[in-house]
Amino acid sequence: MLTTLLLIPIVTAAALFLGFGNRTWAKGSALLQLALTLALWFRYNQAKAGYQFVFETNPLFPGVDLRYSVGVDGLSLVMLLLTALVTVTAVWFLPNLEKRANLFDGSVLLISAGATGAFLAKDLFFFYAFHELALVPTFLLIGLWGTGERQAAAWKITIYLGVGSIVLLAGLVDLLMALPVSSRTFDLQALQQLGAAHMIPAAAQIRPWFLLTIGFGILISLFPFHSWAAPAYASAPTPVAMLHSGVLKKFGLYGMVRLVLPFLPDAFHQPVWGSYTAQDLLLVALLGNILYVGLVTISQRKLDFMIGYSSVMHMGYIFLGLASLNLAGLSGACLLMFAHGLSVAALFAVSGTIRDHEGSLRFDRLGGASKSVPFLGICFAMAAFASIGLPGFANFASETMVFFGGFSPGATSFQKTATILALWGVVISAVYMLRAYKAVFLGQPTATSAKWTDLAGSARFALALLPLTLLLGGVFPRYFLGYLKPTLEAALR
Amino acid sequence: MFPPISLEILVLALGFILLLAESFSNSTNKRGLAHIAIFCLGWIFAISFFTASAPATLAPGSYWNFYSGDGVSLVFKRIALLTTIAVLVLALDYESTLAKLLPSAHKGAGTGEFYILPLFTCTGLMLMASAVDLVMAFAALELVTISFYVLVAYARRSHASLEAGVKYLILGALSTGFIVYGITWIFGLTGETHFTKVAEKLAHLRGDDTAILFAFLLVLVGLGFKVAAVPFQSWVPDVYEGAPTPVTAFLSVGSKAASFLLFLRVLEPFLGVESILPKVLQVLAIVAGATLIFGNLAALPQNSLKRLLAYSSIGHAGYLLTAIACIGAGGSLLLGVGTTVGYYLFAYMLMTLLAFAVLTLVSVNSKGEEIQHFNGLSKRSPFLAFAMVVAMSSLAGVPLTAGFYGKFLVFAQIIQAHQWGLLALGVITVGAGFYYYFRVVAAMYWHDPLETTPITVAPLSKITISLLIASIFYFGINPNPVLSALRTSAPSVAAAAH
Amino acid sequence: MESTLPWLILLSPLASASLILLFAHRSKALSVLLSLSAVFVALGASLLLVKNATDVLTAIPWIDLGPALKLGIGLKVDALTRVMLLVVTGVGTLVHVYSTVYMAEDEGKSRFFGALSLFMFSMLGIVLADNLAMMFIFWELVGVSSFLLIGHWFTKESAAKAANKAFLTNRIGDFGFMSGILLVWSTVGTVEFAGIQENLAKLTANPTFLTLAGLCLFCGAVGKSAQMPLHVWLPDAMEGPTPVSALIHAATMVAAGVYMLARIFFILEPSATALGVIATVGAITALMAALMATQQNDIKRILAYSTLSQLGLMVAGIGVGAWGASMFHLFTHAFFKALLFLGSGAVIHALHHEQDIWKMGGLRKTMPKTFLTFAIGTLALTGMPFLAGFFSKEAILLAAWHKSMPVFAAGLLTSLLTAFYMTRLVVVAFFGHPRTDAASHGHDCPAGMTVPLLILAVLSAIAGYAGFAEAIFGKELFHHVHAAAAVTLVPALAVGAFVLGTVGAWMLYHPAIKDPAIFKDAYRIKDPVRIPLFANKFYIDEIYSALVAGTQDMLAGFLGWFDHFILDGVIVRGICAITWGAGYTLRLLQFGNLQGYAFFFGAGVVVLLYILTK
Amino acid sequence: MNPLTLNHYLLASGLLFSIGFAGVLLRRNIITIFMCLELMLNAANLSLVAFSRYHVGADGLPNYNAQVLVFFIIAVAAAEVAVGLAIIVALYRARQTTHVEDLVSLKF
Repeated sequence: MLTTLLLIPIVTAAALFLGFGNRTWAKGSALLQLALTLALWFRYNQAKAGYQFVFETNPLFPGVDLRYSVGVDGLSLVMLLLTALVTVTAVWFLPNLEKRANLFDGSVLLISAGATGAFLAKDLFFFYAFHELALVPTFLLIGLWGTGERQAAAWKITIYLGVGSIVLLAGLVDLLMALPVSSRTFDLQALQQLGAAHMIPAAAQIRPWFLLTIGFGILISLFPFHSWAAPAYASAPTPVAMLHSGVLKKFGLYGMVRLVLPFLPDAFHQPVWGSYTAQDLLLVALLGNILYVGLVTISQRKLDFMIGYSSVMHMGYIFLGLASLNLAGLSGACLLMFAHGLSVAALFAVSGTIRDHEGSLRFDRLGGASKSVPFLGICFAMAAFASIGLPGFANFASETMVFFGGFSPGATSFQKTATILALWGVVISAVYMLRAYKAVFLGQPTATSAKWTDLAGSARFALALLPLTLLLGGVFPRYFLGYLKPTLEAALR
Repeated sequence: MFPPISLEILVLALGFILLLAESFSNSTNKRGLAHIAIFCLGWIFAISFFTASAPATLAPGSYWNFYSGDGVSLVFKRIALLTTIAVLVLALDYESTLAKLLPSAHKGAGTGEFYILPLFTCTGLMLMASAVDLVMAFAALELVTISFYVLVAYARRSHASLEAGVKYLILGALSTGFIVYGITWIFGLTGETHFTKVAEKLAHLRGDDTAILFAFLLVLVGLGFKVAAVPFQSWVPDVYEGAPTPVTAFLSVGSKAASFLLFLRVLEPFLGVESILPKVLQVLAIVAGATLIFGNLAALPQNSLKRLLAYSSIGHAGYLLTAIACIGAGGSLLLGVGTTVGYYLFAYMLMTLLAFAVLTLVSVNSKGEEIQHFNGLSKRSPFLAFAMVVAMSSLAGVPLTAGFYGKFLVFAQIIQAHQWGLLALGVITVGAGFYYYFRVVAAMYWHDPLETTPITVAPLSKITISLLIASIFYFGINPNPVLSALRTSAPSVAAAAH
Repeated sequence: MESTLPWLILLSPLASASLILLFAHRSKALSVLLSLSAVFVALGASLLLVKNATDVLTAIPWIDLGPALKLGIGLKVDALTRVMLLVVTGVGTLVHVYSTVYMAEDEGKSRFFGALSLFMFSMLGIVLADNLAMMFIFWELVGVSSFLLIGHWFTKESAAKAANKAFLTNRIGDFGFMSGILLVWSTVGTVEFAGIQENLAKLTANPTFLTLAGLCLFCGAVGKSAQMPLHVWLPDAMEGPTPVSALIHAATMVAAGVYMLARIFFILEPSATALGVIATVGAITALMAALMATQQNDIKRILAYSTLSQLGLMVAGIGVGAWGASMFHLFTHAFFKALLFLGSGAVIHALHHEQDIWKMGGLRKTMPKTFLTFAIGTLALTGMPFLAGFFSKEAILLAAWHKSMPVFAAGLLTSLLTAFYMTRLVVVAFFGHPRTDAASHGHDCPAGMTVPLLILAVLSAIAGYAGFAEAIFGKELFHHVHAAAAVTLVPALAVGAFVLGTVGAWMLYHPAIKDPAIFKDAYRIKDPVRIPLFANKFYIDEIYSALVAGTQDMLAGFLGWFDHFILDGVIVRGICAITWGAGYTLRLLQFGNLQGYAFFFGAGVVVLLYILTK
Repeated sequence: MNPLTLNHYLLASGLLFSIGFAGVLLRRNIITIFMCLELMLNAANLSLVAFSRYHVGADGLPNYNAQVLVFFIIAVAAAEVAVGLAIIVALYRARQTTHVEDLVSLKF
């Protein structure tokens, strides 16, 4: 069943590459993917933690337990839902190309497939492999159909992520090496149990911790490894920006939750510099994301860059949740992955549409769009308010959990200080988001913006899907937490 | 079940038969020869699965004690056979270009040997894979080298080809000199030529290590030349660029693979000597690091794809040497060094052959082997473009392609040996690799073609290319067949690893 | 029944809001209908609750992570809540009715009513919240609904600016609020008022911490109730439609801060420092705002500043410990301030959006009903004896008299100034003769607008009487109001201030508007008193914008440059360039000469030999 | 008394080897360079023979393995020369030169 979910986009992509089918096939596959994911979602048994719907082959690697094995638990299920939702919207925002449209559509589906595979994988190797597989189509799409300095951006993201994933690979191997030969395995579930059993002495945890954190950090654009993100998203074609910033980027965080937390819990408390622990180091880095990048975001003068940087900034909150090392913070982080994915995807969808109308996204060229395109205005407003943490949207619920997590009893004073500082980021993000909203949608309509045409037909539903899901998550976070809680508790044990 | 040696005999016989046929037949079209050769090699490849592995015995007077038909050698024989087949296919595509570069009255004349000589090379490669005696090793090595001299310089009208030939000739002979001298010293130290005996003797040798180190150095130099290790790599770019493309492919795959196996076998006795082990490993690490850096960084500014592949082959040699340099660290995460090298070479064969296959077709169809000749290939022939994407991704080490497992195993070795310096180099060079391999992808998809004539691919080549793509993906997901084949008796070097 | 009523109150506006957003946004009539019915339902339910005077507590979990974190959506109805419920739904209803007429021709009518319903929902949420987290949620939501309503005419640059300003200023306050919540939670382990009250000991154990927490929470009130120094957004908020100003920026939302302080008073009480700060902030706000009000010419702005100063008074009341009195003043103030705003709305409506009082005049004759109600409102505000304002203000002053003289003095001065500027407003706007032709044909507005005025006028008259108030407040709460022992001097002084202010203004301005010069060139303002410092609001806006530009924007600009040119440009690209350059140099070794290669060969041998044998 | 020890032979062969290598480095004519390479091979041969002479087995006979290898080397050298000269001739036909300085069209 899970394999089918994975095969849907791959097969469709293959068909498109071979020249069969057209845009409707892509849409069909996206919808099918969503339908299947929802089926999983409802058939999943929340009560018991651990993987379900597991499918495994024989070992592929003599002597080592490496096999194609897929399965879902609460966390991966949430991520899969995110993937499916964003994919649907992304497919509906595919640009109209006269030449080689199939190549475009297929590659987009491949990216989605890569994300799906990474979240499905119950095996460390495939978990890693699928993510990196998505690199190639991203490279092609950005360089071929991007805007602005697209080729430079494509190079930057590819090499940056390539290096990141090789560091990550080193970290993964180092992690395995830290284990006694007998218990070396690639099976995530087995690994998690080993982690719970504290197989690795605290002192030996710090090196793999660094390798993994840097590796994942690069993929998540953790400060100071963030400079690839904004330009790439700014110049990427809309669906790619949506999928990458919304879904693929979450892979790194997913990995942190899957591996680093359950596996190297003691590393966080290892002193790395004077009396400062690894956790403090991480906190400093994520404050870099929130405050430094936040201010950088304020200084942006173009909508796409602004959104790109903002998505980098919000990674900081997710890391804050991770760094809190407790259930509240972690649940917040995981829910925030979901929420941020949806909101940023919606923002990119709107900004992409505006780019198609206007050509430029410079704030001083735009204004008063709500007059001519009220629907876009509403969607943008909802997504923007969601991303700055307005109650009622999932982002707020998760950020609340993150902050409470950062302040929970047992938190170090350093951690509490960091949390308060991070709290100020909420003000920062409000500043840039409102400025952007005002610059684009409020004020006197410009000559051109008065002539724009609003979204119509099915695209409206595709776009509205995202903010509505966000509302659902904001009003009933318990519903999602029901899926997450058992898994995360297991991860923390 | 057939004895392993039967493979060599069959190929050799095939070679002679075709040679005779070629010289006595008066048809000007030699393509038939190639087709026959490919067909027969295919059968021989099939036979290779019905050969009983027969490791060399040291029983006094046993005739085959210089020849070991162990599992690993069998794998390498298959690599050799497949490479040869692929090279012949390439040669067929290349014919039109080659014919122009031959001083011949009518088209196709003089191309015959071009299809036949690879068979002899193949024999040499297979023998190298099995050689466990210095004499045998030397003979096989020279068989390969000399036939390559001819092949490299085959296009007699092309200055490049000739220049490459001469360079390869002189430097090859130079390395031969060093190898021979090294062998001399080994013999002088031990009075033996069989690796196992040499190992025993060396292990119990008392006195000054300098002589042993000297002997080791000489062999390292000689074989380092064959596997393109810095600082003995300098011939590679020029020769690769000058040689006819199929020959380049053959050089970079066949010769490298066999030489590496031989390298491992020769290395083993020296690893047995405790007193010099640290020094040996240190030198290996230095050479490996230098090779990594040189190969991968010098590839960055290349514009000629052929030359780029040359540098990249140096880079891959770097990864392999790195793995070898990490021998000695006890306890293997994933299989031994021998298996790592074996699998890496197998994957390397697949992706390099694929790359060269595409390169051949493109160069034949667009008068050049620069990267810019790949511009807009996705428009001219989506199939070839896709094939190239697969090849390049695999070379760059993208997961789910065969190349990735290779990199994975190498990094495993590095970390296991705690060679953090090499790890850093590895990370840098992989990053660089992403750049120069993806440049080709970028050219094919981002840019507009120089000429828009679509490229037609002959059915045989199409089949070969498709098979290569398929196997790259297959082994990228499930490396088990190769790995277990190698493991059945991984070269005792792997054993030396713990 | 009791447990469902609060939910009914809370959710009916939400229902109407979402229905309008989803379906009815095309048909104005339908939206109005939905919104009205929702607010009437809420009003009815609230009246029922007030009537039975029963306390209700009902909650559902929102986030539930077991022991790690539990946050609920809980509704708590007690005396305090009932007062606020009545104020919010009551004034809300009247404003809804008023708006149906006021916004009749507006193209964004359904959007307006949608937002209005959203506001009702959020405001009622604050009122009903049984825990800090939930209060914060709705705290933010009123913020956004006020953003939407201020920016209702979003094509007007100034409106959009004002909306952003309001939201951002509130965000800064909320930053403090959230920090306060976290501080409390981290010690007490719960955010429910009841829970905190039980474990108060944990907090009081550490006085400084307690003070810190209290002040952080107070920040929220500072933002929402527009206290110094975060008061700047309120006057600009007048860009919104007048009914909005009446409902949100006079009667209810801005009072939320005071309500919140009253709710958490038990946290503040143990810390004298916190109370002191609160009292000071309140007093300063009251005084400065009053001073600013004396020099404004825009009718709505005058009212806005007066709102500021009244809120300051209430906060000061909390500061001196008389939270009951403050609630009482909040209660009365809601009515007469709403009345004043709606009255000014009527004027503006009649004069086709003329807001400058100097361009009015003589409205006493042209719009008598409006004048009458407006006058009542004014007198109630300025503290005319036996009108609502008098009692409530006097209650606060009384408490201050006992607690701290400076606050009392400030309060007294404030009420004097209040009397002054309100009389000025009335005299200039309503007396004399029309000074512009717009003013000359002013007229009373249709019933839809005047009826609410009349109702509010009545309320403003009677709301102060003990009997009435007690009926609503209920005994125990009202007993707080007059906790302080009565001192005869205080009311005397209050009356004195009122008389002085009123008479002074009359003396100054009644002649002034007769001054022929004003007729000759009506547009040159002949204000007998001219104090630029007050007219320019102490230049605080200018200072702030300079501050923001100087710190945040400059820093952002610099970091943006740094990120792009140093971090990305120099470092990242630099590394790439170095690698590439290295490659370029290395490949120069392949210079093609055979013997050169042979030489490398030999050199390599020598080097390796050296390494091996050294 | 036997004036000649193994070391003398080794010295001689070492000299031969070095001379050959020096020739490769210094001479400009490819033919000459090729000759020097042959010289290096012969250096190996010399030492091999010497070694075989001094590695006397239990039966008192020299170790003939080395001499076998010598024959191999000679044979290989012959083949090398055959092919090598052919290539050089072809080069001369095409380029009218046998000087290494002229072979620099392939570089970088």
